[in-house]
Amino acid sequence: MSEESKRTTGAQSETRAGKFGEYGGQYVPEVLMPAVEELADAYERYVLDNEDGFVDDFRQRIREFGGRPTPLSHAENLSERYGFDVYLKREDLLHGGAHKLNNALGQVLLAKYMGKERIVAETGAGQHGTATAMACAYLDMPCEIYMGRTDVNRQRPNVFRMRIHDAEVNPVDVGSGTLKEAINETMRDWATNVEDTHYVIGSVVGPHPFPAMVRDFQSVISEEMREQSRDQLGQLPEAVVACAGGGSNTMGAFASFVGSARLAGAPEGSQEPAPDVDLLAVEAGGSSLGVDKAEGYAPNSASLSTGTEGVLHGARTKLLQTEEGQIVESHSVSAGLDYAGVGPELAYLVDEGRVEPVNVDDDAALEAFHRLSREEGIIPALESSHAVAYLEEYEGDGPVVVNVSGRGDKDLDTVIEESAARDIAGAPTMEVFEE
Amino acid sequence: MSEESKRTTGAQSETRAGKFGEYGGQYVPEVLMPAVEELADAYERYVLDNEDGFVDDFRQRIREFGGRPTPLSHAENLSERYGFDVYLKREDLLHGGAHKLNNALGQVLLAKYMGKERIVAETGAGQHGTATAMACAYLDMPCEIYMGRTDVNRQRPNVFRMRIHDAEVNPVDVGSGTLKEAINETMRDWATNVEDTHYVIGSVVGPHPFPAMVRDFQSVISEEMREQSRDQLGQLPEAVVACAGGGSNTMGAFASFVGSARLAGAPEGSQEPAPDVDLLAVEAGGSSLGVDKAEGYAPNSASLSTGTEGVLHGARTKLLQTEEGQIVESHSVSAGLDYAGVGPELAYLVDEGRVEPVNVDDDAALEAFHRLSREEGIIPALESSHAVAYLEEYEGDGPVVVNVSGRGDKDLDTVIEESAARDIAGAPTMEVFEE
Amino acid sequence: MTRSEIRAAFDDGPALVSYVAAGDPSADATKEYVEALVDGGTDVVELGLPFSEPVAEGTTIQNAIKRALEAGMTPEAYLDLVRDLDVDVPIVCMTYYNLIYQYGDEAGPEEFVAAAADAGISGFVVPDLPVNESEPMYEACREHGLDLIFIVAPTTTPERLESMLDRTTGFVYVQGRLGTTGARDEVSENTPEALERLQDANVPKAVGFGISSGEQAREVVASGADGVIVGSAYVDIIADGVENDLPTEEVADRLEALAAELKAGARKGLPEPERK
Amino acid sequence: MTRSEIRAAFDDGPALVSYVAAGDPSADATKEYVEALVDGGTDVVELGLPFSEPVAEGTTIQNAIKRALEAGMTPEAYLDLVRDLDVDVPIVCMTYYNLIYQYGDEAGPEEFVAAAADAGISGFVVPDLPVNESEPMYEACREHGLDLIFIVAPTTTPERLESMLDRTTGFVYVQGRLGTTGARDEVSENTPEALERLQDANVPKAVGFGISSGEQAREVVASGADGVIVGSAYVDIIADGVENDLPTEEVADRLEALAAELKAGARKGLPEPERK
Ligand SMILES: Cc1ncc(COP(=O)(O)O)c(C=O)c1O
Ligand SMILES: Cc1ncc(COP(=O)(O)O)c(C=O)c1O
Repeated sequence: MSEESKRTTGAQSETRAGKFGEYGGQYVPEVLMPAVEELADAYERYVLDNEDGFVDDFRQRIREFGGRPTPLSHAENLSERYGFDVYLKREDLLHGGAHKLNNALGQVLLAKYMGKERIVAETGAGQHGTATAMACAYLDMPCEIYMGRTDVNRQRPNVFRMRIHDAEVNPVDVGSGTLKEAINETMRDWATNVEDTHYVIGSVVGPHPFPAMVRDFQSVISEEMREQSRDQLGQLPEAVVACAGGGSNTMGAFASFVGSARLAGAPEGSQEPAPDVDLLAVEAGGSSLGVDKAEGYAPNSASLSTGTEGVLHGARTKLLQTEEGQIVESHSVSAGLDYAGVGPELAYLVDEGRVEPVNVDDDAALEAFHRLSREEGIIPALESSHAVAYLEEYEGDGPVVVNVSGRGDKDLDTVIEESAARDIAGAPTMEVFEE
Repeated sequence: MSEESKRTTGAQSETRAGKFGEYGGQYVPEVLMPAVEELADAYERYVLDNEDGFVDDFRQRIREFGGRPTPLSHAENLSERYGFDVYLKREDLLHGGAHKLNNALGQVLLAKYMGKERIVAETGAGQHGTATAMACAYLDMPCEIYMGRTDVNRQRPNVFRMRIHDAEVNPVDVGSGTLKEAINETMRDWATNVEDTHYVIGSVVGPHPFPAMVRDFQSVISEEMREQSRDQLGQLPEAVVACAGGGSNTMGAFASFVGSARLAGAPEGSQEPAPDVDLLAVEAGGSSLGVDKAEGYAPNSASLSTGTEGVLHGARTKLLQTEEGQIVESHSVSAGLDYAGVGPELAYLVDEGRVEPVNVDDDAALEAFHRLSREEGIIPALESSHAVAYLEEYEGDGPVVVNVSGRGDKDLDTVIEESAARDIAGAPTMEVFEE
Repeated sequence: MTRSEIRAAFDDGPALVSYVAAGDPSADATKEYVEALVDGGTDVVELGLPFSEPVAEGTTIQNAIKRALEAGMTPEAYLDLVRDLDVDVPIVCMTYYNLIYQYGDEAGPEEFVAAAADAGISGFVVPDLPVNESEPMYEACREHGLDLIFIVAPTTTPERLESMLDRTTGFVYVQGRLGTTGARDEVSENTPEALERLQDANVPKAVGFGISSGEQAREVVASGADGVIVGSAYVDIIADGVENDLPTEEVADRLEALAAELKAGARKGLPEPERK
Repeated sequence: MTRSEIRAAFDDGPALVSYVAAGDPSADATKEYVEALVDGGTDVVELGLPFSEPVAEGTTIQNAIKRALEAGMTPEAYLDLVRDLDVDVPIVCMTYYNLIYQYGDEAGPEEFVAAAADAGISGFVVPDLPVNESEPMYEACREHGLDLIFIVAPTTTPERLESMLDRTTGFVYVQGRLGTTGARDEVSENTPEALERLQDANVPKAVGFGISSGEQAREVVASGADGVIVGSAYVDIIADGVENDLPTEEVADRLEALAAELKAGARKGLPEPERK
């Protein structure tokens, strides 16, 4: 592609509107383009410029309904284990049990401001679907969630939750019946109902303005991290560690340090770049790295570490794909990280050297799940367990802030089963049931 | 019993140390009395007088680990429905998903200050056991939880959570294998290991100082309610509504308004009696009121409304019992309310007319579960659903604060099953699974 | 009987205090069992009135209580049973406070204590009524001439001990170990120590919690006890009878034999010169 | 062929643009099907290169793509198939941008466009490449003399329409309705309106999305279209063949017959005097 002139838009990584270097863009069917443009316009007006007090409204609701700020907890036992101070950013305490609500509430509220009358969203493990259903119930918006048939069957509690919040759940029967297919199907619904419908995408992926907008809604995480670090640590952390699936908790945890957060109303200085803070994006190493090109299968979801540039779901980014460009099935023990793409801004920040991509495998994540539960009394989501696991390899002096993007109640069955099958160190026995 | 002179100890309802009028006391085996006295002493020194900065430590930990303050959310859609303002105190957002951690963390921390080396606790539905296991993992204390065999089998996810936090779970095989038996068995363990062990009781029940101490740890709820009411409502609420099982979330929500909260370090004025605020304790009406004396069975758990005075689990209080004094099996669709006793202070406050006991039945609670989930995007615990249900009957002008004592994720299976069996209005279909 | 009778039961060398739960597995059986225990040498009968929440009991007695409740034992039936007993040793009622408190028309211990006295009960052991809460019960017992027997635990502080001894008549129930009732194979190491701190008390001291054999009874008496209290070891025999559907008589014989063994053991615990 | 050839295909009365997915259910079958479609009167072949994430397609074509991928269709095999086709109508490659972008050693559209031109492709339809992102693709097409065909949607704004028409050669793909591809029973009410706003464009206008019968083709042409684009209706026939294991020839015959019906219908849509 021809060299493009880099224009600064105020954000550090958005080199021109909708682009992060060569990443990003708006690769969607024409039928959606006007909606995407309308949304980009609404994003600028409401989210960046606080038109009609939108951001004030969002900030108040995410505080009073969502429970922000989430605490920054000192992990005393882990700190002792590692010899450096570990702090946990507690997105597991956000309403719904994960960082997902920051984005879902932001987008559903924005859709209301835009006069939309219906919400659609995709979901994989069900976390984003649940958060969206929750926000829609709260804001009184009709809501339909697409979810692969396989996921519907293996994530029943989240399906229950969505239904209990009165969202329609539409099982997607094609393909492997997981996240990728759900996204495709939601795009199709949006293309059909684009005039009155807003598509609440679940991570910093998709066409512009989604990656920037989702980042901004999630940037409340790092905005708080900075303030809390100042108050509790007396300094900025040496490093921030977050898991990366699509990358929304990741960008949420990094944005203020990168200097790319643009949500209106941030405390002074909190959106200035903080180049001394190391930013570590922990991907799912699955069972091993690389892509089986012949089989079109990747036993991991490490698109930042091992993916190649390509176009998927509306944006140019790093992808797990065959040499020909077919998207492969990714794999991780953690459903929420199991995605072949990643947010374009992260891809850019990795190329620029600002974010370091690392990964831990399934077993290490399971061990970390048990370690945090046992030593700190916090059951992390399997996604977040990847970030926690990376502490075992971290070599700095701290303090380190780990983003605990969600709670692991949803993962209990999987963890118990997988821990037994893999003989994971530190997993408790469950013989209490043997009677 | 002979009339006793009422001595004021600073609290409004504690008429002499350990007594609320004629309720309360210390009806425990002699082997436990020294421990109970030691605890009463520690309670006065640490909790009331902040010795060694205990309360500062507690307050910091419940904030940074637990996620306090929990928000007070304006329920816009319910307010519209009822024509008065409804606010929800969001204990569902506390770490662990219920108010239980306030108490568990307080007691485990106190045990540490007291030099105890081992924690035991009973649990029914598993909420208190989970909170205790969590607090023990965090504070690095060995922990054993007693749980009836029936409850172990029907509350598997909570058993998993306790085990994941590295607590031992001891199934109790006697009797009906539920909460009552678990309490009895924990008392026995305590009686055996009383020298190095602290028993973390799960509600405002048991011998003095438990009712007062648990109330004080939970009083952070009403302390915050008062501050948040001032900031968000500009006034105190007309009424505070909370469900009552043992009554810990209830006393937590009422204590500051009663004027009986005594936790050190409260903001000025926040422990002064506020006699204008109506306090409504919503009990589980089950399927109908009353006690089947012949069968020794109560189809409800409405001990405040319908119970009679007696002695159970260390305290004199209101009980569901036969005329002879045998404790009956209570019943509620909500496991956490399913207890034949209630905290002695509540019994006293009801007799004094300060707290009004009301009740709603199983069906009304299930309907409220769906209503709050659908209209406000918050899935309440079935226990809390009782408090929410009472809004349908409330006749004042508001504003009303409802204590949402916990989240309902744990209740999804029960609610779906029961809603289908009873044909509950407003319950969603689950046909998404029918393929 | 009067309270002096409980105390008097200790006059004649080391006393055997034997517990069974009333109504386990039926009132009729209990009558036979109690009589057998007395035949075996029991000096004081401790007859349990079953309460639904027996927090001070171990599994053995919990199960006994469950059987008794299922068989329909009630406070009224209990009093009938007591009236019906054909024994000439004092009978102590062991139960939990709520049953005492609820009995009759008015809340409080007064009515049950009166009824119990009338039926022939000589005293009470109420495990969940520590001395601090015992005032009304103590008064009622005094009024009706009954002993209120307190349990002294290994954890009991000197101050508590003093206030208990102030109110003690009949005998002192020395809890031999931490925890709950239940038969054990060995006598607690702490028994001598527990007895030692009671040496100035001028009431008989009986040790319970875990004693199940003549040898243990001997040891306990050798340590200075004036009596041994045995419960779970009998209840094990009754449970075995229920499980194997044994005739009441056979069970009664075994109970009598055990009582005799215990009584003999207790006697052996006395220093030679004192044995009778 | 050159781009004028796509446009030229519209010169001769209303054009029939026929889509099938390459490799569904095999490359050999596709060859026969394409030839049958041309025999039936197809003026432009739109040959789908299957991509794993076909977001613009309805269920019918999604399933076709799945069959083609499972049968091993790849970009190389696609180009071989194109080279192999024995038809004298222009062939348009319909695919998603990532396959174009990945082809060859260097990222970017250049290499695939060159290879496609070499194999005999005359133009591209890339549903996920809106005009805003089309610069590099447009340049590559221009360099190799290929048409880049844009889709005009019902939602397309006047400004967007203008920038599309600026780059349009070959024909304009008029999306007849919101949503994705898929055969429908009725022509969208919005078709006349959609065509009206294109009346000043000096390129042919072909309408697609939902057309499945001669009658619908007539209606569309009567509304002012210069051509009709049909895909799912053919794919339904192919799917039926796969399901019922029909011989390739029989399927080909049915495709030819449908093409003929569509073509005849399209002609009937012309005002009488213009019919040939
Ligand atoms: C708790 C949690 N963390 C992380 C993720 C990964 O998403 P993202 O990388 O967009 O934060 C998910 C997705 O479901 C999640 O549920
Ligand atoms: C969420 C919740 N609310 C209420 C209760 C009832 O307990 P309490 O009355 O002590 O608050 C429980 C008990 O498990 C509970 O889990």
